[in-house]
Amino acid sequence: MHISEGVAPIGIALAGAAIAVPCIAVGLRALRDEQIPRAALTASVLFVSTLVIRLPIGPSSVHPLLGGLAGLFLGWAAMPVFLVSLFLQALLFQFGGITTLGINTVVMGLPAVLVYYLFNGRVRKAGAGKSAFFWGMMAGVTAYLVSFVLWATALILCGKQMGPIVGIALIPNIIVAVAEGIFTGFVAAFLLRVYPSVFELSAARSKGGKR
Amino acid sequence: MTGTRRLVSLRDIHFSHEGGRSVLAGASFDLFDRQRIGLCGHVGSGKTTILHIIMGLLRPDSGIVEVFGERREKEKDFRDVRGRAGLLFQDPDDQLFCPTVLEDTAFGPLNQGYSREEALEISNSMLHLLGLGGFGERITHHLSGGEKRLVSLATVLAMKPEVLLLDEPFSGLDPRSSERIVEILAGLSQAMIIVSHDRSFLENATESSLVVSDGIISGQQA
Amino acid sequence: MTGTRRLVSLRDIHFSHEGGRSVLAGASFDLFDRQRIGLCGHVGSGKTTILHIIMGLLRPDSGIVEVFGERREKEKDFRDVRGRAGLLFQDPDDQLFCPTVLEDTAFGPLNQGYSREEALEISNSMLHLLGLGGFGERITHHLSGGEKRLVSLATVLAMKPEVLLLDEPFSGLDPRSSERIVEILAGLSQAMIIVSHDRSFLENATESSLVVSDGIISGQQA
Amino acid sequence: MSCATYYTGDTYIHRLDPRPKVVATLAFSVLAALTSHPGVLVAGLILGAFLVSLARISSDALLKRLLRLNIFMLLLFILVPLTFPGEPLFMVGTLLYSYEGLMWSVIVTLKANAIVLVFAALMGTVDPFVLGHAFHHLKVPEKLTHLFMFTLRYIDVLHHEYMALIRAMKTRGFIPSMRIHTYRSYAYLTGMLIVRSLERSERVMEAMKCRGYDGEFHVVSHFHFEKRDAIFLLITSAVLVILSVAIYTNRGRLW
Repeated sequence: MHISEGVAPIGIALAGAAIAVPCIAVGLRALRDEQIPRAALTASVLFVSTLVIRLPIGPSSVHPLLGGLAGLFLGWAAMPVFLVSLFLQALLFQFGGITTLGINTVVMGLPAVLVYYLFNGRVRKAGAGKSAFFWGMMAGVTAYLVSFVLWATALILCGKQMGPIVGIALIPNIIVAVAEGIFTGFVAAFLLRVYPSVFELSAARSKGGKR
Repeated sequence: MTGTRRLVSLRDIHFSHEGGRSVLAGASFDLFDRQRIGLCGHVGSGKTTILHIIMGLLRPDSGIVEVFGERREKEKDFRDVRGRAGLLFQDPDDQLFCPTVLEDTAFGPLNQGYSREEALEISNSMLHLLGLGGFGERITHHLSGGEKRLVSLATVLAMKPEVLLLDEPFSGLDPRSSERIVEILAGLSQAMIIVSHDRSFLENATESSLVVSDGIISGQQA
Repeated sequence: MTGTRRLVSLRDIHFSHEGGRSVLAGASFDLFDRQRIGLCGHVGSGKTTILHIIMGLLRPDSGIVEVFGERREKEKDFRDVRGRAGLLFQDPDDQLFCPTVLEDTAFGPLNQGYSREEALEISNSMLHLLGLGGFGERITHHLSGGEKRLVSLATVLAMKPEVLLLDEPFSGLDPRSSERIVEILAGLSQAMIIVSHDRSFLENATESSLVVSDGIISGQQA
Repeated sequence: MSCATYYTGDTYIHRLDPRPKVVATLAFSVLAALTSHPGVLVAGLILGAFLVSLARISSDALLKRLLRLNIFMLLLFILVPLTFPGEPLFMVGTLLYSYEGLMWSVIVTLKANAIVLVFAALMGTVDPFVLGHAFHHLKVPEKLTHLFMFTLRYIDVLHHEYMALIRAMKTRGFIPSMRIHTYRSYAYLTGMLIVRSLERSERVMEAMKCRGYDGEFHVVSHFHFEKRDAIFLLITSAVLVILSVAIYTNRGRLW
């Protein structure tokens, strides 16, 4: 989900960047130097998975966005991680774009941060099994839908005439949100069983955040 | 012991890597029903490549690949092969990806169309057969190297393959685990190709062995 | 050839993994000046663990670690060790984390306090020494497996270590690359510990080899 | 992952110092986002096409990307004029297709294509790692630069791990379909990759420590600002100034 290059007038592009920059700064501050390899490896996984995995929906298929998943264990670090990931997508594949980088980082990153505060604790307490899946799913659906709302808002701010595009996108995106949720639920359940400490990483991070 | 049905037949296979380095240059060989063949050769000689060509994971530049009596060329032709031949990868970490041993073993049967209950039952009985009875709920990622190798073998056998392709099943294992695997293999009825750079184990586990070198397969031995 | 200065001494080391699985149970051994020792053993026997304990990347549950004549216990004690002992990791992708070969080779010397010019000069001459003269500007992740291993070795040697700890330096390499590494190692003057599950290469590269099994180190051979 | 960027060439554009290229791309993008003047945007498009041809970028790969971009633009052309108030060009059922809406879509399309062409010609011709170095010299926050470099370094490694696992899944008869089994399997695959990369990050940190890492990361690369870079900077600045003046003097006018 991204705003295409060229769509955002300069005011909206700058507003997007103005929101993104302080959030990215908070994310970077939370990241201690020795945690950079960890954040980067996570960014690489998210980057590769979003590009290569296609979840089948009916006759078609979609790429997962993984905003909810990233949020669950990255917290504020999700902001710089998505900035890097989106910049690479623009650079290597021309998804999104340079003028809309700020907006797109906000669209993807802020819901991830939100999900961290809403669901990280719940997933940690869930214990392996059905409830881990449930809270993971909630994280996936929530992040996806909030991203959609931010995307739609940004698009309409770019021009009221974009309304119909948002309208057309609404129903498919609700379906995709469910797919994203199921996928995120399974990943969360997997991680909680195999490597539960992953959900503690970012707690450790904010504790030792100040250098 | 060798049967008369030809399961695998490679004819004049040429294969080079993307970079252009030639690996196979006219390799040919046959595997018959109930036959157990060992393939040995150095690292990089193309042993693994041969197994991957049989499974359709790599396409040869030229040559004929026949599996289960039919010529296989396109991705679609190999779907049937993959349901009927089992490949054990060299590194169990490339093969195992589910949280628990039971789920990993059930993955193949689920792909073959069994229901979840049936698949879990097949897995359980396969784990028992390999002496991994209590392993079902163990977290795969936390197993030791030898245990992972055994579980990989279980995931392959759970699909009841007609042919087994085993890539370095003994490498790096302690003697006990290696012997355990030789024992298990001896108890199976399938035809198999075992790739290894360790001739002594190959001789224990197979009837004849071939050498892969300079891009060809040679030297059938009794 | 063996000198009299004791570089590394482990005494009665016990170590278990987080999960509780015991790996080392009373392992002891010494490395003297100019000595070249091979450690062999099966996957999971604890060979890598021993190297990581010497470097202070893992702390033993009990036992005494002495490196360069001093007892090492805390993180701080090992800073000095890491500047003077060079560890070659099993997977070059763990070791080569910089974008270009030259940067990766210069990383160590820069941390040792050399200026940028000096560090680059050290790196360049080290690359030349290993026959990697033109490699400086190459992007690390585009290298082949054998090239990556050689570059990893260059990054370690660039720090002019007094002791080399090599973890499976031959694994996964074709015979030519392995021989190249044996040759390079033969030309070095440092004491070294080489870990490998492949006895034949170990015998080429070391004077004596020890076996790690059941948590202890045994069987000094001539 | 063998991503198709265009940095492998050896043209005048490729040889330029990456720093002025980054700055020029940013300045141009802001300028293009700033204006709605079709004349200026057409000039920008021509500039982009000129740079792309100077860099001899393979037209196949570039066209594929432009196509993807313009499919979205096509959607704009179909939908936007139907709701944009203005003079009707023609009717679609009861809806009117407005001239103003059409013009708006034209402008957005011109903007997008101009920016993408310049971006491809200037940023796409820098090796991404070199770009990381350029960021360092352009005073991008250090942690962000390192995050960028490390991410880039491990994308290929992760992609290989993914390929190995997906290949094993295939050999065990996995064919993706609209079943919960498919979702679960892909999720496990992703989960496994996450676990393995977290473990790898520990090993990378250990390797860094072994080589004396003490919290500081030294960047070695150095760029040489040469005469051709000065000429490039001069010409680009001139073009950007001319475009700015054109934008300023033509405010509110269409041509």
